[in-house]
Amino acid sequence: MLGEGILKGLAETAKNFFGSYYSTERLTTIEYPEQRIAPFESARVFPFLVYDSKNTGGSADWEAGMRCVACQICEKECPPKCIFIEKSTDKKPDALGKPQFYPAKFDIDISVCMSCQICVEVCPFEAIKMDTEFELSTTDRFGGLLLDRQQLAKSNEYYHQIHPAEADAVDAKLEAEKVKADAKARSAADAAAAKAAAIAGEGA
Amino acid sequence: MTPLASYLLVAALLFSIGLAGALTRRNAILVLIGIELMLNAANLNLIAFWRYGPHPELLTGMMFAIFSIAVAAAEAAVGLGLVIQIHRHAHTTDLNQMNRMKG
Amino acid sequence: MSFVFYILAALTVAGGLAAMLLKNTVHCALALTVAFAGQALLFLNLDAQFAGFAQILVYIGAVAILVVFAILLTRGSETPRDGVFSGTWLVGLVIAAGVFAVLGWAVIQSIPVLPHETAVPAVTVLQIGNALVSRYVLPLEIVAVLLTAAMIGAVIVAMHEKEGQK
Amino acid sequence: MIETLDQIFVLLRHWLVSYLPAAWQPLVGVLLSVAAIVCLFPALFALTTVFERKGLARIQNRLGPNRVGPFGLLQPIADGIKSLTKEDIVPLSADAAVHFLAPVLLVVAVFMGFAVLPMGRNMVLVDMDAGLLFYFAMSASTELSVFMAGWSSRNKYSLLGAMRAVAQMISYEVPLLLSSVVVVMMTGSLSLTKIVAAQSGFTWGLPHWFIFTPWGCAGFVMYAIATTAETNRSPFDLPEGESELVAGYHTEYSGFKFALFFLGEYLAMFSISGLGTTLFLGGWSAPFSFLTWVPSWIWFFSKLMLSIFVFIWMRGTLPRLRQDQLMNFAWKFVLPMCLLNMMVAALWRFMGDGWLRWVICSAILIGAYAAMGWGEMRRGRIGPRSYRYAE
Repeated sequence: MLGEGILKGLAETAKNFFGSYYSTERLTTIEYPEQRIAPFESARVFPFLVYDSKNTGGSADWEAGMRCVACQICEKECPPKCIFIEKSTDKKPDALGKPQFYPAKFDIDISVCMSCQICVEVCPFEAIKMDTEFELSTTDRFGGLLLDRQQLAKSNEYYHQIHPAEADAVDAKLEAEKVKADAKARSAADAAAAKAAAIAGEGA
Repeated sequence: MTPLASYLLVAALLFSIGLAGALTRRNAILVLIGIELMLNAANLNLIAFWRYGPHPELLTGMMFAIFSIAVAAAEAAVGLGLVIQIHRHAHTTDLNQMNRMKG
Repeated sequence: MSFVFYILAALTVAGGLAAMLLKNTVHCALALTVAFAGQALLFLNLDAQFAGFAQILVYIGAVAILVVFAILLTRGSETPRDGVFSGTWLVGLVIAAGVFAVLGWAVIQSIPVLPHETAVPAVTVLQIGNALVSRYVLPLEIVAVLLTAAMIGAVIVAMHEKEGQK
Repeated sequence: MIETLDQIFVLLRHWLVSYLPAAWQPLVGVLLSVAAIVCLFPALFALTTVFERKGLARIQNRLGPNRVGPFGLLQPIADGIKSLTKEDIVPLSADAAVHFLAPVLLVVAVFMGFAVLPMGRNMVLVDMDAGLLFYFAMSASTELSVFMAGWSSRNKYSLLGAMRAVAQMISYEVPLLLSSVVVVMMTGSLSLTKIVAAQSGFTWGLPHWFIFTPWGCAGFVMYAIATTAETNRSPFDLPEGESELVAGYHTEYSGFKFALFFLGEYLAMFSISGLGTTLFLGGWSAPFSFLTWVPSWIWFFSKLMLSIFVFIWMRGTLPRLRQDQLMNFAWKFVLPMCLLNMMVAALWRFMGDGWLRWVICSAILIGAYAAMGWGEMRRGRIGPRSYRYAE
């Protein structure tokens, strides 16, 4: 019959119209600033720098605990070239107690960053990770999103908060590396001691 | 109340304007517009005479005007159809250039 | 009352003049609608409601639109290079002026014998309708046939010829 | 008390006018009514825009505007301020005078139509003997302003949109008039107050509205189709089809002039719905005999808003037609049905009372409808669409 399809369509839209008032399944809109969805585990927005607060005795000294050693790999790999690093002239002991360079200056221009996560992939020190913070609006058009190392530095605990599983894996890896390094250092020390003893014995 | 003569003068003026347009314009459509104006002037006369006549309840002038409006609509439709057809044929609506009888 | 008449008459005549004098054809058509509207209002001023509304419906609603369509279909809105008036415009103007002079003279001469105003005729639409289907039924039928013929004729005249028939 | 409430606006006008000298009273009374219409319908337009947006959103399972004011009800005020403060751009090559006149004339012509609509008992601005003719004369003159808008913009999209709009309005004006003529045939009058009066009275608690007769029902359906096309509403909104014509004839309009076009479109919708209410739905009369105590103007406006709701509902449901489908539908389906409906109405008129005329008239209309639909479907002109590339 002519016009049947029109009636069917009208019935369907009427169902939607009335249904959206009581069925939350139909009305999937979330009114953003008031309501939020919990961030997903896999959310990645912009990079930040991780610092450990453990080896500084719990104090939140971001400068001392920073994992970054200013190797500048991320700066080289960054496709839009939004990272700027200036290497320090002196060395400081890192988490493993090894003297390392540290970034005297570490700037990321977030307005240029394209969230590709390559910097995270290439970092050998697990020092740069992706943040979930996306509400970055600022009134300063040029400098507002140019973050320096203090603004970028966030503690390992924060990292655990936003990406728990991944942070655990990273911690385990670092722990293993540390154990390995310790063992190596110990064996090296032992060997050195033995050698020293041998030399001493020989000398004696 | 305005005297009948004023209406007749306005109608005469409108008729002359239409006539002048129909005789002087080059565009065929504007010639048709002039003819429409002349028909309108006639309608105004008819209505004015109906209103001032001795027997307005007989509706003679009014009926004449209504039929004239209907005829004018038909005339416009056919006339403009002809103009469009001529334009399709000769690619012009300029009456001065439509001087050939050969197609 | 007379004041209203002068305004309406001026509107109508100005619309007519503009329709015949303007360069741009679409402007002419729009001026023509002003003339039609003025005329319709003059009809209302003459207590001819039905004729006035029919005038608006037919002329502004249909004829003006037809004219405008015809202008656009014939690319008439482009101003021609060699003027809008024909070479013999003076002759046309003289003839029109002569016609106006004769008509005006006739009207002015007949002022003494013209009928004067009468009471407002109480004409309802019902009366017009009754008259149309009783006293004027034959003209009505003829107009109906004429309109049908005109419609068919206009469609056939304006229709595209099929390529294969040529 | 109920009488007073029913006539409250009439009494208010009387009371306001009574302070003036007698010579001024008629003029000021008319001016007051005009002012009421000119204030009321734009306010209704403002409300309708927000309800339309919310309704469409609900149809699409969204929330709709809800930021400005409670439930987003102040949205039209924000929109109004925005369009008032926007820059009024006139294209360089546009015909400035015509470009300016088009929206003004459109709104004026649309407003004129309200003059003859009876919005309640004794609530009509001019009770004209040829009211319906006046209404159609005014609605016919809106076409020219649409053309003026499209042509004066000097933009091919505007011109195309205007030509489409004018062609569509001309084609659908024929069914619109023919579907209204049946009502005139039955009441024998062009006066809208008389048409409403002819539909007063109740049988078994049900009103004598024309929609409850076979010819009235068919006429109403035809009228609804024709009005949708006449006001360029979806699914007949191809004059302003955004996907192909940007926005049709008002592409080159901005700021307040655009708002005027918007206003004109909605006012046309109100007035033509009001006319449909008057012609087929009994105007201001109550739908049941036990509800006659409710003021008449409430009935008129609720019927008006109901038809606006149907307009919105259809907009949320139906996809846009193609130009050839539109024209075919007008000339090959709606027009023949309207002509048939006129004949059925004449048959009804001369068959006298009784159940026989109900059966015969309904059978003719339903039979013609079914036969026409069956024939068109068999020839494959209408029906489910097949897609060459999808699926």
